[in-house]
Amino acid sequence: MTEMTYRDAMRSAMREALQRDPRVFLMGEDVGRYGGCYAVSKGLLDEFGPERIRDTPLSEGGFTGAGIGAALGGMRPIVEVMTCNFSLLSLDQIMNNAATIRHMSGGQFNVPIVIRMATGGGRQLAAQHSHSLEGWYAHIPGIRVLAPGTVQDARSMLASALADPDPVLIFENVMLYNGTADIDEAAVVDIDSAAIRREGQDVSLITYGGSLRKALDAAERLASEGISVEVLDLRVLRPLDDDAILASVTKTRRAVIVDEGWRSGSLSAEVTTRIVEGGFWNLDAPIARVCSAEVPIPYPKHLEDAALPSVDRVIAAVRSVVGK
Amino acid sequence: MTEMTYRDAMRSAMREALQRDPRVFLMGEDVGRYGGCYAVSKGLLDEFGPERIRDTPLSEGGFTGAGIGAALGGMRPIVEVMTCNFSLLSLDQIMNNAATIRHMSGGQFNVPIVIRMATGGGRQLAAQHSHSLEGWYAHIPGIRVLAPGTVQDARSMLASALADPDPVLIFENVMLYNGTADIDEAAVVDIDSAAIRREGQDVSLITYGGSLRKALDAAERLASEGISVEVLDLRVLRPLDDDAILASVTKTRRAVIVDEGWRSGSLSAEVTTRIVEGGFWNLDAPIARVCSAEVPIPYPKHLEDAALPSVDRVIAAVRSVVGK
Amino acid sequence: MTTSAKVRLNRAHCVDLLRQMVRIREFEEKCAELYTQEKIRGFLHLYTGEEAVAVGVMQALGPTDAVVATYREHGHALVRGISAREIMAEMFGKQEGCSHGRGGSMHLFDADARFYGGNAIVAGGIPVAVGLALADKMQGRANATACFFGEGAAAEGEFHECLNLAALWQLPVLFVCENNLYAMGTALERSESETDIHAKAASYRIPSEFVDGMNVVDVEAAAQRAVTTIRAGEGPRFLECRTYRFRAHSMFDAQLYREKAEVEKWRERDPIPRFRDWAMAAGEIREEDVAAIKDEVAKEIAEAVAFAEAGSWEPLEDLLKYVGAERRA
Amino acid sequence: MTTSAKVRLNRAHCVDLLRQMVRIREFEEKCAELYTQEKIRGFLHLYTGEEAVAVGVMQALGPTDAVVATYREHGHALVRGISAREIMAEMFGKQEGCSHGRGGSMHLFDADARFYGGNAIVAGGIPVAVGLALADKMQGRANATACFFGEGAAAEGEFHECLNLAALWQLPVLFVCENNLYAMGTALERSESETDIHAKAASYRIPSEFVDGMNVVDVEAAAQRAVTTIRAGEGPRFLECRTYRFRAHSMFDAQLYREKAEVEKWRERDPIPRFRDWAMAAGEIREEDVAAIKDEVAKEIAEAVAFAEAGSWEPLEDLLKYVGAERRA
Ligand SMILES: Cc1ncc(C[n+]2csc(CCOP(=O)(O)OP(=O)(O)O)c2C)c(N)n1
Ligand SMILES: Cc1ncc(C[n+]2csc(CCOP(=O)(O)OP(=O)(O)O)c2C)c(N)n1
Ligand SMILES: [Mg+2]
Ligand SMILES: [Mg+2]
Repeated sequence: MTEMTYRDAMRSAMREALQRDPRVFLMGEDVGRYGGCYAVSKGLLDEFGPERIRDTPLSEGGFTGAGIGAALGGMRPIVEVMTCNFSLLSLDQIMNNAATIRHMSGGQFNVPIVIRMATGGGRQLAAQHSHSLEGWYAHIPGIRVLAPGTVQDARSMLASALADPDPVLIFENVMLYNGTADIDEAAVVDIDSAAIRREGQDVSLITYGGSLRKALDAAERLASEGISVEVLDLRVLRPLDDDAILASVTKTRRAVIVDEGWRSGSLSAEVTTRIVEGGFWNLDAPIARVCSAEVPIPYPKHLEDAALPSVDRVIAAVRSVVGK
Repeated sequence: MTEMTYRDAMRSAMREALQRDPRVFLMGEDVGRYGGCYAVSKGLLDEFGPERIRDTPLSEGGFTGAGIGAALGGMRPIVEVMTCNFSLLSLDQIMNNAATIRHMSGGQFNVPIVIRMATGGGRQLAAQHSHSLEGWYAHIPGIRVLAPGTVQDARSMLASALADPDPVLIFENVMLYNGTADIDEAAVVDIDSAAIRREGQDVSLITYGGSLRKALDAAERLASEGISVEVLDLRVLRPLDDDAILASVTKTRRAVIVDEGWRSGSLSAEVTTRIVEGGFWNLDAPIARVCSAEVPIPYPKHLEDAALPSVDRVIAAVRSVVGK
Repeated sequence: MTTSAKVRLNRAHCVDLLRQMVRIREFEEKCAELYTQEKIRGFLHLYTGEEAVAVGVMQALGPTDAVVATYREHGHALVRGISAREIMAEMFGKQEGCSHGRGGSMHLFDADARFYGGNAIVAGGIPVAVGLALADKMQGRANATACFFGEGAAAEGEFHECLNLAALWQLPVLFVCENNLYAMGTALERSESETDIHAKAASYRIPSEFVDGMNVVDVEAAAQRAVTTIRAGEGPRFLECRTYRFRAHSMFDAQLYREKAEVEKWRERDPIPRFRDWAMAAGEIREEDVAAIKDEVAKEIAEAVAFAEAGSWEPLEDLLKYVGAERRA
Repeated sequence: MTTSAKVRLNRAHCVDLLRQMVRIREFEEKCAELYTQEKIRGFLHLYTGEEAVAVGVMQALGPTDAVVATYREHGHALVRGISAREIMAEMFGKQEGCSHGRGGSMHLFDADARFYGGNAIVAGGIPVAVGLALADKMQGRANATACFFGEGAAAEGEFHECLNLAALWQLPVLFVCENNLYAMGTALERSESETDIHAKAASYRIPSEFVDGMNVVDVEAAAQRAVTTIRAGEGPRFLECRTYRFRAHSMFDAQLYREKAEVEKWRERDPIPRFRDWAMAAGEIREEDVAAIKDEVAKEIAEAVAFAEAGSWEPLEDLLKYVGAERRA
């Protein structure tokens, strides 16, 4: 086991991929000389050179599409769209090309591209720099969406994503980069299943990415109140691991979903619906959601904190569901 | 009452707006000389001239943003993005500017823009030209999303949208343009509430836009089987009219949602969740969804038909819910 | 007709150029007919009048080069070597089609031909072409990627982002602008403040040429010059081909935006009779060649239609196929 | 320093130009300090070294003109007349701020000043500027809209779409490219195949000028020339100002991408001492003016900080405010 930060785990994963497969290269704004806007790719330029650690101009649509073409041409590109806020400029390429070319070509072509982007609020970056769009991307057939919420997944998901013959999007919550944990660098993880991060009996707390830490903290505090919370980390936002979701709810018969997306139309709605469709239209308690308030994220800390899911809001939601 | 097509109703609404308010103008690709790719704006160029019926180059991001700026500058632009498939290129401007400028400016500025776009499949236009993205847009705080499903709403919603001080998106399902109905050209409609299009007792069929017709046809056929179906037309996808949704389900205690969006993460999930949160976590039957299959829409008719919601699939879903 | 062109104009080659243009013309005339019979559905964009561009440019490409085209790509697909039968079957939506019937007219694909579509998003294929060229360059393959698009696409931001990327990274891309003067109903002068499209390439330091797109020999000559430099590793090249669409934009177009007279004027420059007459006058093509082509093409198309008719519908159970790799399905 | 400039260089004006540049410099030095004290949070992008651009360009604008800027806009906001206190309060996130505290450093707005932000999406403000100019033109107002952006924005597709729209429709836009040679850590030569940004304007038939952005008088002169023609209805103009960012891109930047020596070289061209010394040598500015400016600015900033400190936090109940009109809330 090695202790490292989420940031170093992502970098270590990329370094390993670059060393193992000459077809792999990293492309994006400031991934090279600058070292990545969140310092994730720091040092890789010196190790692999400007061809494989490729700084791009500010052209999200262009270089994302170029990544798609490079994947079609036999490379294994890792495209870094600095943050999901800017990925709206890449969305046409992702939805209309990356996600559809296999289908439109009747299976002749596939697009083995990995697109990484930072997501989430919490750094007081205000209305244009605090989006959580991973749930949105999870609506698109033809792509796989990952949300590593642990340092281990940050280290291990990339290899599985690069091995996937189809497009995989990886959302890295900006509040996780500095977190550390003891991990197994050699571990191999699947990119199909959700994972129980804490066992519990009374209620299933279903979440992912940046909200996982909040859910675990809430579970810890609730344990002291005698409420046994099971924390399920979705890990993979598309396709959702229905079995894991339903297995947990089958046990607890109560569910609270924590999702940093704006409430209406967030992934939490799909998870809720899967539970209802899974036979739980007759629960012991209503399903509750803790999401972001429906407002462009405000700059001041007190308002941003109020807009985003918080440990206190999660605890309140769980209490309401277990009726304590 | 006047009989007209949905297409003519939209045109009549635009003509009236252009006549009434000199600040109103229409801008988009081929809205002028070509007459609109679905002939909606045919004839308006001759009547109002090239300044107010403004053909744009192929620059979705640029002219949508220009519409936002023109709205800030005192105009009342109607921006036509030919189809929602191309609106991905406008999305950054819609989400990061139109939807946020009021907020970022602390309420000093507002963006009275109306953005119209065609949506939906059914014309064998294949994977890049058949998206239904209205549910996606309904996730964005700061905008209002309308889905006129009737000729009357096509005629009357625009005036209310133009009167709104904030951005309003209007999604026109491509399969509706040729539909006709007797309507009241002078009617004024709200853009806040859902509408019951058919009263019923046994189950609530909740839908909007292009699926409304299918829902009504299904209800008609089910009536002959003795199943009384209530059809609720959402009309406004953001904000959702929770009261109307819950009132209907309170009566029927059963719900089926029909939504042309791809199933996972479609608006149907949010509607389902609202019902559950509204106290219906203990229903007489599970809530069912009829959505598009999770596949880029295929070109051949038999596969496209199988991918999109159909009257038969709606009927089957209702039967399963009422247990008949 | 210019003879300055550095093109080996022997009889075989002239006959081939004419045959390719006639194939496209006749194939699409049949498509139009089949569209009215509702055998072909959805959008159908015909290339009629522009054949010299695809035929001329393709002469410069080898089997390992790549092609990215638009929704107006039947001609490109045919000349690139995708069989008429597979293309026709695709337009019928049959699983024997070149895209297994999933794509239709706007999404012709073929792995063997390195034909990457068939893209229905204007300018949407340009980044893909840049990426294909990047892959070739990074893997040390001396291939070129030909990227076709209309003049309307030049207004899209991605067009500019991609010219910059290709020039900045010196990628082997041949940008081919099929300037037919209209983007649906929008005339060039209403879509571009600078109507010399090739001039835009200069602002990215991309050498460009402007050629008469109604002259197949000029197009071929220019394409050969461009591809030679591209293969030599000199970076991207830009070719603007002035041409004209004789028919409507698609089958839903009333053509309110242009005068019949304008269309007639351009029809006088029809690239097919123009080249045929020139080549016959030059003694390169004989009457019997023309007759032979007519027969061959008629046979090929009749056979293609029969193949498409005989084709099968993909079973409904396969609906969710081709969304992801099988093991992922 | 050139004197060719057609600028009325009397004492009052020289003193004002110096004062404005000093105000920005001192204000931002204080911001950096307050950032380390965590009074200001989020991203903070300083304009240090580039002051001559905003100060010079703003001289050409009148009260009814409009301004669209980027996330590096403190200087533009100050010169445009938004009070230092309201800007500082905004950076503190207090409701007395010019954007009610909702926007912070990257989103300064002011209706009276027709200051439309403060946009944190690179090139995201350019379409808005084009639209503001369209509105002015359609309503027959002889206003100009000044649109500021960095050279990095020139790689974005929207930059190109908007230059074309403005030229095509002959809109009253003054495009001002603040070319500080870097986009975060990406040097111009690694982001553009053609590094003469103003040359790109030519491909849209937009007249452009290239000026020394470290020379406030040159910038003002060029801006005056451009705005005069814009008001005359001659369409858009493009100004490239070569300048340099003395400080990091934002407070999170280790500046691994450039040499200290390069920064030092540029610091020797610091627009403030350069203009001050020139104006003093020319007898336009006196010692006492410089001293007076120093005192005034110090007072203004101290007062601004005090105002921000004394400001209040918006109540939590207001969280959902400003999402839509009240009646819609
Ligand atoms: C991004 C996008 N916007 C709009 C359309 C609708 N559309 C299809 S073809 C076309 C005109 C394109 O003109 P041009 O690029 O000149 O190609 P041409 O059709 O003339 O060959 C338009 C507007 C589209 N398919 N994609
Ligand atoms: C669309 C988009 N992509 C990326 C970013 C991240 N980013 C912020 S500033 C910047 C560099 C911009 O450089 P330039 O336009 O030259 O302006 P400067 O910062 O030098 O003033 C980048 C990449 C962003 N804000 N928006
Ligand atoms: Mg064209
Ligand atoms: Mg810069």
